[in-house]
Amino acid sequence: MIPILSVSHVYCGYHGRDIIKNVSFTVEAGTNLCIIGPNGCGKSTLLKALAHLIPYRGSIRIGETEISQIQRKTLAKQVALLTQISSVYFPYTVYETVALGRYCHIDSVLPRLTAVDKEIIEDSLEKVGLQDLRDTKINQLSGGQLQRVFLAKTFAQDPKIILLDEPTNHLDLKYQIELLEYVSQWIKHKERAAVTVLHDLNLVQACADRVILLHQGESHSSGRPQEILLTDALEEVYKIDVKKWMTNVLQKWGA
Amino acid sequence: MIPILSVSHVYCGYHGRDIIKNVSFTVEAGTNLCIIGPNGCGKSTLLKALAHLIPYRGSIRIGETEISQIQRKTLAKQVALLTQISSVYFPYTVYETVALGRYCHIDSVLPRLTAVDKEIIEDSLEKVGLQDLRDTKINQLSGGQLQRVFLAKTFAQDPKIILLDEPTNHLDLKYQIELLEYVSQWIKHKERAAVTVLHDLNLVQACADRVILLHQGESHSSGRPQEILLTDALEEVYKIDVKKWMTNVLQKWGA
Amino acid sequence: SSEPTTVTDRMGNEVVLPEQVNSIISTSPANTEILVALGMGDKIVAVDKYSEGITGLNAEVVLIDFMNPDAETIVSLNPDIIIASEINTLGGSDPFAVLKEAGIPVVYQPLTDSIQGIYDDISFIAEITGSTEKAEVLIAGMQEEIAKYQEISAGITEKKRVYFEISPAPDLFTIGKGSYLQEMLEIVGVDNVFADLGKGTAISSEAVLEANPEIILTNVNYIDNPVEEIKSREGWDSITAVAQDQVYYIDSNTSSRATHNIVKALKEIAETVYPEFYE
Amino acid sequence: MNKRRILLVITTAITVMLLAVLIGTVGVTAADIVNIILHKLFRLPLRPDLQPNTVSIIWTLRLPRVLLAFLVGAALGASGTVIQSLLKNTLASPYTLGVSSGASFSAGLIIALGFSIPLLGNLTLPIVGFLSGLATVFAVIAFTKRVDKELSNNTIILVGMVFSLFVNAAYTILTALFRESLEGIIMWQMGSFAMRGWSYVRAAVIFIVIGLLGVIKYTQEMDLLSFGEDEAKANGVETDKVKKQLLVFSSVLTGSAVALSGAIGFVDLIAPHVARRLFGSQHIYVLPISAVLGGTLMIFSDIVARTIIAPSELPVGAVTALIGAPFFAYIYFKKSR
Amino acid sequence: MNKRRILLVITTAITVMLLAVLIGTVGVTAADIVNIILHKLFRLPLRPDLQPNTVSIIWTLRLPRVLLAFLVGAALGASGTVIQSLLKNTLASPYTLGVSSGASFSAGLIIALGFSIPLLGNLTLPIVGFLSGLATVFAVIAFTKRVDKELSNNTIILVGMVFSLFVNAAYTILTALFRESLEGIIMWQMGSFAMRGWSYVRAAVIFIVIGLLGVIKYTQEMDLLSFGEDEAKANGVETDKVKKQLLVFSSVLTGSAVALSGAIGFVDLIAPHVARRLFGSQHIYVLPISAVLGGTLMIFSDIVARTIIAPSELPVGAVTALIGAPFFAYIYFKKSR
Ligand SMILES: Nc1ncnc2c1ncn2[C@@H]1O[C@H](COP(=O)(O)OP(=O)(O)OP(=O)(O)O)[C@@H](O)[C@H]1O
Ligand SMILES: Nc1ncnc2c1ncn2[C@@H]1O[C@H](COP(=O)(O)OP(=O)(O)OP(=O)(O)O)[C@@H](O)[C@H]1O
Ligand SMILES: [Mg+2]
Ligand SMILES: [Mg+2]
Repeated sequence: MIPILSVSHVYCGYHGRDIIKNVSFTVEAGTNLCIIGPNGCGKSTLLKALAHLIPYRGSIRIGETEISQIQRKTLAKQVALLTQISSVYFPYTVYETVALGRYCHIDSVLPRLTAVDKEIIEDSLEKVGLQDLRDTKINQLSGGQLQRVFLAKTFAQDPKIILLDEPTNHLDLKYQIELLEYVSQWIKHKERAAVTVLHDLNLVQACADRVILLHQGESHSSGRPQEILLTDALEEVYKIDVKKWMTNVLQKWGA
Repeated sequence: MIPILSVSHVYCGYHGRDIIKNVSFTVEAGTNLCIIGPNGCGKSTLLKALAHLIPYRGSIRIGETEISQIQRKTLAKQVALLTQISSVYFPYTVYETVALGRYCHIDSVLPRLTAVDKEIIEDSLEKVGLQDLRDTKINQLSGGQLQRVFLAKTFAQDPKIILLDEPTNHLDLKYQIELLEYVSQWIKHKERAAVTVLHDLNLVQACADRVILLHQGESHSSGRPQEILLTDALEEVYKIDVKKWMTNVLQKWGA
Repeated sequence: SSEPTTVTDRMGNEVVLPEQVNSIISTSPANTEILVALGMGDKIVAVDKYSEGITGLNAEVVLIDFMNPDAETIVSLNPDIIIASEINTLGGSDPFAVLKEAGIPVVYQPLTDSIQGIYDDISFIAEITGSTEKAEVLIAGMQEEIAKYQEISAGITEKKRVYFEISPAPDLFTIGKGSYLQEMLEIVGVDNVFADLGKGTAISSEAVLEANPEIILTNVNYIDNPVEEIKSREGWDSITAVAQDQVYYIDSNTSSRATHNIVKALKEIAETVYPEFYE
Repeated sequence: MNKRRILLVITTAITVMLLAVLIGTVGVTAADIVNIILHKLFRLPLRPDLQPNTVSIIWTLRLPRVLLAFLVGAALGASGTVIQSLLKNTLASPYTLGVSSGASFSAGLIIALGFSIPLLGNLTLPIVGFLSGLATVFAVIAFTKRVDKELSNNTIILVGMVFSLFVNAAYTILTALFRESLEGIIMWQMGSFAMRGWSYVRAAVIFIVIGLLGVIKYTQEMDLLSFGEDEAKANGVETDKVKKQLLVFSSVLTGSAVALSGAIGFVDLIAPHVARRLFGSQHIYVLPISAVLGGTLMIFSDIVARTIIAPSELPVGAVTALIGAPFFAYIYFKKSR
Repeated sequence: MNKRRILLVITTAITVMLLAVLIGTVGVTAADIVNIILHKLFRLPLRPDLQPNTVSIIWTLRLPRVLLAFLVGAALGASGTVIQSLLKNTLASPYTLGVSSGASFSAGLIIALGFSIPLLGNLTLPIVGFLSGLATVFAVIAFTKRVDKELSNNTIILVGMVFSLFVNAAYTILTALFRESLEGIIMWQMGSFAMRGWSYVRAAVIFIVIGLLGVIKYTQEMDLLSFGEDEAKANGVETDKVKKQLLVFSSVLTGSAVALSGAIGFVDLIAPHVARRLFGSQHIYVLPISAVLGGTLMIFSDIVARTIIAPSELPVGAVTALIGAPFFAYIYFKKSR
């Protein structure tokens, strides 16, 4: 397969200090790449660079095009990002918020939604189970409900590549599972791919096609999930015996 | 054992609408009560009532005393709450932020820290692995680092009862495990207890002494972890076969 | 030599007068003009900045902005007395209280709104500066002049309807009853279209158009060409005065300062409005 | 429900506007007014019983006044909304960025020095005021850009505040030094629609329409920006460009309002809150509604300003707050009780 | 590092204060000043070559003036810090809550009507001004409480804004109606330390010390409140009580400052930012440092105000911003470049 996203020798960070150092990888269409790594290793920073929210050195290409050469509105049709921490200033309703995801597809200066737009919005709302809350103000939601609003907004953007920064935070078990299933199903469809940051390695097990383990801003190792999760890589980075802990806990279920 | 926290027939909510309806339970010293339930079922609302951040009807007692009768500063020595969503307005340093947890123990109007205070702060910083970042401004942290700052601040408060609203959000695996181990160890010591809201049922398996399953603001069922997690209760509330999903994943680790 | 005399100034403050008045500070142009007329010009050491240009002052007189005076300068000038004005006071409180603490007597003159008030101003200044005789002559001279105009105006039957402007567009201001200007207009037999309003009132353009005066007078001196400005106002061409080119400027200093010099303004107004009676 | 409310807002606006033309020192009937307008626009014959005075009053004084009041109010309402939601600060208004201090300073200078640029004549004051208001904002943007490439809100606010306080200080010193003109300057600043003829209305229409078009096209971007810069960028907003344009066009709006009628406050701060209260958060509603509400409040205030102590007038800037504050308190807190 | 900076700030403050006593129309030496002070305080003999004039100038005019300037500046700096961090808004200041409009309104009323309360004499204006400033804030708190039990920041800000605009409008109308007093009112509002004797200093010391003590005891609570109401409550802060007290005491500070010397701006908005820039976020540093910085800036501005165009003065309120703005720009953006 052709890579839909190619990242090569990327450096980026804040205030002139590099957080991400020399990271390279490719994402093929139809796959979900999971990025894992300890807190502060640079996962969110990397995603920000992929969405061109921060400047970077090196090359990040979608198909053949460097993302820094693409207009934001065009880029937004290709790449959507769910950020790790979101802020709410005005109390938009759930529907209004999700509808904003369609912005990059609307050509008129007025926010006029076409039938297609509306269908996609409905679809996104349904996927995260927010149909009943559509007219609720987003400042009156629970943590998980709000997270789902932003997820729906990201899906409504209908991009080729979806970047999810800890999407399962605040979600209850059902929505965690459904979300990852939806993402799996979503990427199978047409020319799409996902890059997902996750801390829950069970979820990684369940959804990743490939895994990159970041460590202090560098790519420690990468490969198929089993190659990363079942080797010593995790222990080297996290300094705990992950596998043992997992099997211990999971045995309690197996009773 | 004597209950350290007794909640009986509590109703509470927002703008005059009840979210939590007729919830009762007790927490014994030395135990960790986990509250689980779908998004929006009222977990955070319940914790807010337990910390007396919102008014409630019914009774919430610490030992013999109704919490609404206790001065906030006295209450803060007994109960600490980690909220689900935190906000940062001024860029305090990590150390300054954690030190604020000592407020309820400081009697002078000046923030003068005693040796004991300092020791406890150091201890809390160490527990969440933030010693090296002590002088970093909190607006320059990663999501997981920031979550750990607030965790350390909660621990620095050194209460009898610790209320943790999704404490493992944003944390990497290592800190998730360490945190829950620390909480387990912490509650064993002296007259202490924890009430923890978690979505990750594996973590619940690992750390809960008792579990309450909330459903639409009411207590659906409660008991020892196995009594809740391995019965049909989960399926009734979440409408998915949790156990099957878990064992599926397990197999991947067990390979 | 003798006991210090205490007077109560016209605003009710008790003031201990100095034995001799050899150096005076005046804080308003009206007071300055009166002082000069009473022969005190060479004793004035400092005046407010609006008094600049009044003839009869020393060349080296210090100009001070009395809305924002530097107290240290005032003290260091060693004045025997300060003749201040109500305009300097803020709400009954005594703005120059610290100067009194520093040993300088301060008297306040109230804002004058009648011709009688001008007489009283002159008399009081004369009293504290010891020039009562000169004051009597000055006042008598004024009364004589005024009587002259009253006599002539008694014979005017068709009184001209006049609008007297003291502040230009867009914030029109005029005068009415309770002001010495209104008294002056009455003396020369002018019918002020806004006579019933207070002594200084904002007025809307619509109201002037509706009143439709025959003559417009203005004593505005701080814009380039006040007469032309009035004539060029949109819509004002329907006013008789403008249509018939009856808009005139009246000297600002003589008409806006409450001093003996108002008789000059009186003359100017009378001759402008009723040229036929003063040939 | 939104539709009914929109209708209500528009009906109120039209009613107040009609009222404003009817009410004044000289009583006229609606028929008179129609007759005068037709006469002036299409040379239809004037009814003989209409005094030329009355015609002048209606056509030269009252009509342009009402239109100007509406335009200025609308400009302030709209630009207040833009700045408030752009900077995410309840207390922010175009004045925070120095538009009004810039305009006031140069207006003060003109009034104090009493000069006028021959070609501009009557419009010297508004045009120079407008340009200096705009210049101040450009200076703020340029300086912000220099110290903070991201053009972040907090920096804009701080720089704007410092610049505007600085220019305001210069203005204060001016008024202190040129005290003969103090009254004129202060009265100008208090705001008034008195004695502004058709030339002002023409100037207002041009600038305010440009300004309104400049901001109305970015309602979606404002929605997105309210979720944060990063979020907006990720959704396809060229935040830098959009922010700069919104700052500039809202300054055009406020700048022309201030230049034409003085530094009238209140509307810019309050109209957006009322509009949000009534119509939710979406800027496609909030922005135009703020404009209409601002215009309506301004006309209404002007009616009061010029009739309540007739034949004098009150400064309309003060009346706006005096009437608007209780109205605001009612709307805004009705439901919270 | 903090210690060195504290030392620097304090040394600067003392230096500026000494300079202020030395500089003026009449030149004196430090020795003269010491002699005069000792004479006045301890009845030590005066050197015979000292003119009684000079003694008057130093003791009755210059000393109280410098002290008053420092106290007022400190009050504004401290209360600005409190309100800004309490309401979490860069643009918030005690003026936002109506302190100054309340004070200005009643000051305007007194000036316009020209009355004075016999017992208070000279201090009628400051005392009534102070009380009305405070009354406005109490009204804001009471109304906020009525519509929003939580006393949430946004409601406080909105209510404060509306009240203060309302009162300000009343004040504007006053100035428009009593145009003879306009100059006096405006000049009062621009702020000045001229002609304020020891009676003002005594009043200032009492109220400003009370105010400072009232706010300084809540530095930890302010730290906690900056993380949000809920967070602060959970940590043991009686947020309601603390917020109310902080609002009241900071209004005491601003109220006395405004009452004693007019509505001087800038310091309240800028001192906190500079203090934060230099000393981080903890209020135990930020609050006192803001006060000292505010006081220092005020003395320095007053030196300029009274010397630059002697024998007249500039309004100190304007000078403050004129000097302070470039200073702020330098401090604040030095590092960002
Ligand atoms: N401030 C608020 N005002 C009104 N309703 C609210 C508010 N906060 C929460 N709610 C509503 O109360 C219900 C319970 O919210 P709560 O935050 O307690 O849920 P939760 O169980 O913690 O959910 P999550 O797992 O998503 O955190 C939700 O339906 C939510 O919409
Ligand atoms: N705005 C910022 N300014 C300066 N440094 C920052 C900023 N944001 C993050 N950092 C630093 O960059 C590093 C990487 O942060 P990043 O948010 O990418 O981590 P992460 O891998 O996403 O961690 P987490 O799992 O906690 O979300 C951290 O050490 C953090 O302290
Ligand atoms: Mg992250
Ligand atoms: Mg929750």
